[in-house]
Amino acid sequence: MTRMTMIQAIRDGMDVAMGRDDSVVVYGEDVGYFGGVFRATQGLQEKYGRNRCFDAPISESGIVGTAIGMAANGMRPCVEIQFADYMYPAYDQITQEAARIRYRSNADFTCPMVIRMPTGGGIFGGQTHSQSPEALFTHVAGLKVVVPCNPYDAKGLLIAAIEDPDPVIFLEPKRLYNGPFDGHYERPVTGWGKHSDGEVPEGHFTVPLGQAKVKREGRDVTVLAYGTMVHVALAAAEDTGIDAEVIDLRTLLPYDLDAITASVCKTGRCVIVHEATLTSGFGAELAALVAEHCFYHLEAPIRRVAGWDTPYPHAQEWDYFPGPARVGAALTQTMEA
Amino acid sequence: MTRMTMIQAIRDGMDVAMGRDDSVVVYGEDVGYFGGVFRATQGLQEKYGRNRCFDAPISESGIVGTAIGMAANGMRPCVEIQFADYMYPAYDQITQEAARIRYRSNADFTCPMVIRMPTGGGIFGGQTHSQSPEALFTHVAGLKVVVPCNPYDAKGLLIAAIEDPDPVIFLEPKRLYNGPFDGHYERPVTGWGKHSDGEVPEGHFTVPLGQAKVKREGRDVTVLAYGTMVHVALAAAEDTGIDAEVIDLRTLLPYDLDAITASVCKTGRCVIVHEATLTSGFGAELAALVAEHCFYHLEAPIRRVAGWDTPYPHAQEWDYFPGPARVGAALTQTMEA
Amino acid sequence: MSSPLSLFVPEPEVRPGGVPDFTNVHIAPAGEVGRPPVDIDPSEIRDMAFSIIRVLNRDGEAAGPWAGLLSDEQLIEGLHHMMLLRALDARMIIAQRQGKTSFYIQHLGEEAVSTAFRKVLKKGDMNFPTYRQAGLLIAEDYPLEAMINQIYANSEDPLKGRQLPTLYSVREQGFFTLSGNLATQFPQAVGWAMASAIKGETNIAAGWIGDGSTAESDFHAALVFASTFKAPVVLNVVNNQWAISTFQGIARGGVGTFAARGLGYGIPSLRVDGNDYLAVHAVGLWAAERARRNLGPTLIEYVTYRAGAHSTSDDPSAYRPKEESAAWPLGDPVIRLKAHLIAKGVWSESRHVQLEAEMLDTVIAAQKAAEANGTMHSDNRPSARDMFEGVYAEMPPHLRRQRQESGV
Amino acid sequence: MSSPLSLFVPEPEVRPGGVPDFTNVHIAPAGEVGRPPVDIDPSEIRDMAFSIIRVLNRDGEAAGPWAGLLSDEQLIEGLHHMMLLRALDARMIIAQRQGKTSFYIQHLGEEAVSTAFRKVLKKGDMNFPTYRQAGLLIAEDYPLEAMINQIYANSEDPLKGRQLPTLYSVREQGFFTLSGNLATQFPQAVGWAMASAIKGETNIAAGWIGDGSTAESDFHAALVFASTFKAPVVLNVVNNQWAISTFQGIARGGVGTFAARGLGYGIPSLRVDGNDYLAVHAVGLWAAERARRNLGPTLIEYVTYRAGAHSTSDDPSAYRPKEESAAWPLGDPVIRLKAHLIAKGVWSESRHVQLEAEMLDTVIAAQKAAEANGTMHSDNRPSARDMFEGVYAEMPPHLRRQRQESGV
Ligand SMILES: Cc1ncc(C[n+]2csc(CCOP(=O)(O)OP(=O)(O)O)c2C)c(N)n1
Ligand SMILES: Cc1ncc(C[n+]2csc(CCOP(=O)(O)OP(=O)(O)O)c2C)c(N)n1
Ligand SMILES: [Mg+2]
Ligand SMILES: [Mg+2]
Repeated sequence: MTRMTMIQAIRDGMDVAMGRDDSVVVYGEDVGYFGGVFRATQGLQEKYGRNRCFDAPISESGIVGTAIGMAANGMRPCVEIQFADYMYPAYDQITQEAARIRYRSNADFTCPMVIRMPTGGGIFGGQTHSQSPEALFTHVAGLKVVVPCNPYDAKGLLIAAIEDPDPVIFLEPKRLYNGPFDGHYERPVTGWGKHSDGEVPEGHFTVPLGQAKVKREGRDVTVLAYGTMVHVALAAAEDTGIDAEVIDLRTLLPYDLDAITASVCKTGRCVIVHEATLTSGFGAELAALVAEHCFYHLEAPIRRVAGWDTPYPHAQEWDYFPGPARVGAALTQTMEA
Repeated sequence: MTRMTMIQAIRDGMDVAMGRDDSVVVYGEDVGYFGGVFRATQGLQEKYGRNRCFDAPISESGIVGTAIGMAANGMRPCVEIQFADYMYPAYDQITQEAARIRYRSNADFTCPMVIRMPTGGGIFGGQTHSQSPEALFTHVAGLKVVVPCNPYDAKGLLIAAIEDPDPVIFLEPKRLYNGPFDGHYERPVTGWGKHSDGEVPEGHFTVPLGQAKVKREGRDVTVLAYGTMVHVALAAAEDTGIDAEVIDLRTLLPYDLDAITASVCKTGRCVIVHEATLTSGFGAELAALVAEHCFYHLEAPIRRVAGWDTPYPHAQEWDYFPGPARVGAALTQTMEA
Repeated sequence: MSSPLSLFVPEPEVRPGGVPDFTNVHIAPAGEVGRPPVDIDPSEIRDMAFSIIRVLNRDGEAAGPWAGLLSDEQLIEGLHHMMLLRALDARMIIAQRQGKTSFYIQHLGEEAVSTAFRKVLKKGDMNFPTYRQAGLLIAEDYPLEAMINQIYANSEDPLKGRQLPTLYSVREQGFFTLSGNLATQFPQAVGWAMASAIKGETNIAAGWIGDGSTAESDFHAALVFASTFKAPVVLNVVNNQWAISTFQGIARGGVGTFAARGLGYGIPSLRVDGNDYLAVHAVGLWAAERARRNLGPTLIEYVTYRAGAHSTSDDPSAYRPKEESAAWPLGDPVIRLKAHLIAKGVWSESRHVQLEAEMLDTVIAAQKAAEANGTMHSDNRPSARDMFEGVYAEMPPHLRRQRQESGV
Repeated sequence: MSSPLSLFVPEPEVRPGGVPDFTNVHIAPAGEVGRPPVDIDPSEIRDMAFSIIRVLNRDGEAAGPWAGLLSDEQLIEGLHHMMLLRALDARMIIAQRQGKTSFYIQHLGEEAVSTAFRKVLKKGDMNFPTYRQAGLLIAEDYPLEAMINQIYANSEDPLKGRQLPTLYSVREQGFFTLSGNLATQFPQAVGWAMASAIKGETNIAAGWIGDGSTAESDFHAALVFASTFKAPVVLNVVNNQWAISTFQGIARGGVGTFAARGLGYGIPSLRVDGNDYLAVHAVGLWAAERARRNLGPTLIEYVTYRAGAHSTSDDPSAYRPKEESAAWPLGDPVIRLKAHLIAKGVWSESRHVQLEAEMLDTVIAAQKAAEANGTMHSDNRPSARDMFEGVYAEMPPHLRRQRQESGV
C-alpha cells in the first residue's frame, strides 16, 4: 500500500494498465508532453513513448471517433476529455457509435475503451468547468458509467474500466483530486495524506464495476450518493448526528440495485444527493427505483438534494453546490416526515 | 375549424407564424424546394421565398449554430432536424449555447428559436430513425421541451413555441403524422379524418406551453404519458376496462406539476409510459416527482412502462414498443397492488 | 451608406419541368491528367483537386498514364461485380415493394466506385463504408444469401434483426459495421489506421462519405487527425450529385470541387471519374500505395451520379427532372466498361446479355435460399431474446430483469 | 511484404532546456504581398494563404500596397489601446493572485489583433469573440470599470456573477456573449451574418477562433455555411502558436498554414502579421469591405505569439523554453508600432514612458472604482437570487419552488 492523492491514483492506474498491455493508449488535449491540465498523465509519454501517449487536436469528436476505430482494431484506448463540460462535441460518437458498435454488429466488432473526464464543481470554474453530465450517459444503453470518490476506488475502478470489454465513461470529481472534500468549503482542505481511502495498493488490482459500497452504516435513513457528494453526505451525517447509512454507488450504470434496496428497505427512508441539475438527473432514476422496489418499506417521501435547475453559476458557486447544510436539512426533514 | 393531419397542422403552424412575422425563418436538411422528408415544410419556400425557407447543408451543429446567431440578430428561426436521432451533432450548440445565451449574458442576448425533430418509433426505422431523446433535453436548464400528440395541439403548441422568447425543443412523434396510433399495430390505421383532435382552428391560435391536459377522466389510476403513448394509454384503458385518468403532459419542461399531483392524489395510483429507454428516461423524473409530492396518497408502487434498455431494434420493433398490452398489464398490476 | 445585403441560396440549374443541360460542364478528356509519384509533395499537385482523372475515352479506349493496370480477366471480373450489384439492387427494390423487407438502398449508376476500389485493398485492410458501398462486399464474393438474410431480417440475419436493412457488418471482409448516422465512420477509419501504425502493422483503412455528408462535423475531425498523424488511410468522397433532395452545391458551397476540401489539410486530393472502372481502380491504387508506404492519407473525390432514388422511401421526380440521369455526361459505368471490353475484343453484346441473365439467376437463387430463412414479416425471424442480447458482453442485472419482465 | 507502418506524432522543435531557433522560419519582407481588389475571384489568390502580409518593416517603416490607411492620430490611438490592454492585463493578473478574482486571461503579445481589427467595424456590426479579444472592447472605449466589475464578480457585475471572469457580453459594443466552449461561436457568427443578409440590413459579423480551436468541428460547420450562403462575415483565426501546452502543429497538421484551411471552401484566405497593427487593420478592412459589398466571407489567419501564460491557471515553463517568446521573429506589437511612430517623428521615448504611466493610472483608477463594488470573495456580490433569475424570460414553477426551498 502507498499513500496517493486521487490524481496520483488515476495516473498510477493508467501506468499499470499501459505496462501490462501494449494495446492501451492514452491521448487527449494536452495529455502528452505536458501530462494533462490536471497532470493525470504526467510522465506517461516519457515512459511509454509518443506512440502510446500523445497530444490530440482540440476535437472531442475526433478524439472519441478515432478511439472507436482504434478499439475496433484491437487496442484499448483510454482517452481524456479535458473537462466533462467539453464532452458535448463527442456526444454523438459516444452515444450513437461507441455504445452501439457491439450491438449493431452482433459482436462482429467491439469497443473496449475508457473516456475519462474531470467532472463537478467546487473550483470556481463557472458553467463550463463544473458540470456533472452523468445522467446524459446513464440514459444510453451500451455504456457503463463510473464515478469514483477516493484514490483507492479511482485506481481500482480505472483499471477495471480499461480491462472491460465495453465502453466506460469514467467521471472524475475534480474537487477530490487533491484533497477529500468534506463538504465544508469554508474550512481548510484536508489532503488525502491522512484519509483511510488514500491508502492504495501498488501494482495491479481492480474494483469491480457495478458494485456499490456502504461508506457508513446506519439505521435511520439511507443516503444514496456518488463522487464528491459521498463526502458531503458523511459530513452531513456527522453534523446532524443522524444515523445515516451512506452508500457510495461508484458505478451508476449498471447500478447496484441490491445494495440500494437492501439499505432502503432496512432504514425505510431515503435521501439522494448529486451535484448535477435536479430535473432528470440520475437522482430521478434512483428515486424511481426506490419508489418502485421499496414502496412497502418507505416511511417518508424520498428526498433529492441536487444542483438547482440553472446553469452552474460562477460567483454563487456555494449557493449552488449541495453542501452539508442542505443535505443535513434533508436528513432532518426526512427523519421528521 | 378544418380537418388536418398532424403533418398538415405543423405545416400550417409554420405558415401562420411566417405570415405574421417576417423574422420567422425555416431551414434544415431537404426542407426547401422538396419540403422535407416528411413534407412538413412543403410549399413554404414557394410562398415565402428562398430567403425564408431553404435547404441547409447536412450539418446539424451548423443548422443550430447559425440559428443561434440569427436569433441573436432578431430573427426567430424554426429549424428542422431530419430525425431526432440526428440531433446529437447539434447537442453541444443546443445545450451549451442556445440554452444558456440568456442566462450567461444576463439577457444582453436572447435565443428565441424552435428546433423541430420527428421522434419515436413505430415505422421500422431501426436504431437511427426511432429514438425518443426527450430526457436528454429535460435535464438542461434553459430549454423548453414540447411533445404534441394530435393536430390541434401540434399547431397550437408550435405557434406558441415560435412566439416563445426562449429556445424550444419540439418533438414530433412521427408515427402520429398521418394517423392516430391507437397502440394496436396489428389493426388497420385510422387516420385523423375522424378523430376529434383532427379538428384544427384556421389561422392564428396557441396552446400555451407548460400545461398538461386530461385526455380521459378516471378514478382508478393516473396514467402520465405524452406523444404516441397517450394513444396507447387510451387504448389500454379501453382494453382493460380500468377507469384510468390519462394525462397528456404536452410540455415536459417546464412540466405541469399541479395537473400531475392533482390527478395522482385523487387516484392514488400512477403508471408512467414513454417510448424512450427506461433508465434515466423522463419517466424517472415523473416517478420521482410523484413519489415526493403524492407520497401520502399513494396506494401502490408507481410503475413505469417504457422502451427497454437496448438500442431501438429493427425487426423486433413491436417487442420493443410499449404497446397497449404492456400498458394494460401495468394498469392491472397497479390496481391489484 | 452601404447598400443592403442579401442572402445567396444556391439552386441547381434545373428542377422538374426544366431541361437538363450539362454542355457547359467542362470535363477533361480521358488521359489528360498526369500520374505523379506517390511520394510527391502534396503542395505540388493542388491542381489535381480541380481536374478529373479519367481513363476510358468516348471510344471505349483506355488512355493516358493511369491506364494499363488491369488484365482483361480483372476487367471482366469487374464487369461481373457491377452487374451482380445492379441485379441485386433491382431484385431487392421489388422485394421491398412486396413487403419482404422494410427498406432498401440501391447503387444505380455508382457501381464502379466501390467494386473497383475494393480491388486495391488486401486482406486485413478495413473499410468504413456508408450505406451505398455494398459493392465492397460483392467484389469480395461475400455470399449474396448472407446479405439478403440481413436485408430480410430473417432467422439467419447475421445481425439478428437489430439493424436497418443494408447496414451490414462483415469484419472478415474488411467491412466495418455501418451506422445510420452520417459521417461518424470517417474519424473511426482514421483511428483504425492510426492503430495499425501504432502497432507497426501493415494494414490500411479506407473511409467513405457522401458529397452531402462532407458538411458534417466529423468530416473535419477525420481530416484533422489524418493530416496531423499522417494516418495510413484513404478518404473517399462519393460525389453522386445529390443528398436526398439536396443538390451538391449546398454542401460544396463556393469551392469548385469536393476534392478541394483536402487542400486545407495538406492532404493530396485527387478527383476521379467515378463511372470509369479503370480510373477508380488506378486512383485507389495510388492512394493505397501512399498509405502502405507510410506516406499518409489521400482524399479522393469520385464524380458520379445517383441514377436511382435515394432509398425505397424516396421519389426523386419531386425535385429533379427525370431526364437528368440520362443527360449526365459521365455515362453509365457498366455500359462504359462493356464498351471498353468490346473495343478490346474480349467481350461481345451476346456475352453481355448472357452475363446479365446469369447475374439475375445468381441473385434469384440467393434470394430463394434466403427466403427459406424467412422475410421481414414472416414468423421465423430474430427473437425478442436477440433484442436483449449483445448490448454488453455480459448482460447486466437491470437488463436481465427487463428481459424477464418481457416474458422472453 | 510491406514494411511496418509507424505513427507520426508532431512535436515542436524545442522543449524546455532547448534553445529556440526561428532562423529557418521564412518570413516574407514587409510590403511584398500584393493587395488584390476585394471582388477578385478567390481561386486567383490561393497563394496568399501561404504568404504573409506585413506592413511594418524592421526599420519601423510602413511599406507596400497595404500601407497608408491610417492617420497619425489613429495610429497613436491604436498604441494607446494596446498599452491600455496590456496595463489592464498586468493589473488583473496581480488581482487574481490577491484573490480578488478567481481567474484571468491575458493578451500579452497579441494586443494588435483585436484592437486593430475593431477599427474596421462599424456600429451595429457584431463580433463573436473568444476569451482573448478583450481588445475589441478596449478599442471602443468600453468602460474599464465595467470590465473589472465582471472580472471581480461584484455587485455591479453586468453578468450578475454568472460567468467566469473575462467572459464578457456587451451587445451595445458589438461583442457577443462569450462561451467557455471553444469554437461554438464560429457558426453563430455566420448565422448572425446570414440574418443580416436575410433582413437586407448592412451590418456584418466577425467570428474569432484560436489556432488550436480550428480543430473543433464547429470550425468546419461555420466554413460550410459561410461558403454556401456567402455570408457577410469575417472569419478570424488567431494563430498564437500555442493551445495551452499544445503547439500549433497538432491542430494544423500537414498543411503549411491555418489560412490554407479556407481554400477547401473557396473562401479568400489571407495570412497576416498579427503583431503589425497596420497590417492587421489593412487586412481586416479588406475583408470587411468584401462582406459589406455582399461578396461573402473572408478567412484571415493572424500570425502572432502568446507571450504569456494561457491563463492564470497555467505555467508555460513546463512545456516551452522561457526564451522562446523573445526569440519569436515577429517581435512585439507595442514596440513595433512605437518604433514606427518614432520613425515617423510623431512619437518619442519620453511620450511613450509617459503614456505607459498614464495607462497604468487609468487602470488603477478603474480598479479602485470597481473594488468599491466588491471583489470575488467580498460580501457585496451578486446574490443567490441572481442565480435563479434569467434562466428563462419568465421563471417557471419548478425553479420558483427551488428558489423558495433555497430560502432566498
Ligand atoms: C447525422 C445525420 N443527419 C441526417 C441524416 C439523414 N440522411 C440520410 S442520407 C442523407 C443524405 C446523404 O447524402 P450523401 O452524403 O450525398 O450520400 P448519398 O445518399 O448521396 O450516397 C441524409 C440527410 C442522417 N442519416 N444522419
Ligand atoms: C470544447 C472545448 N474543449 C476544450 C476546452 C479547454 N481549452 C480551453 S482553452 C484551450 C486551448 C485553446 O487554444 P487556442 O484555440 O489556440 O486559443 P488560445 O488559448 O491560444 O487563444 C483548451 C483546450 C474548451 N474550453 N472547450
Ligand atoms: Mg450524395
Ligand atoms: Mg492558440
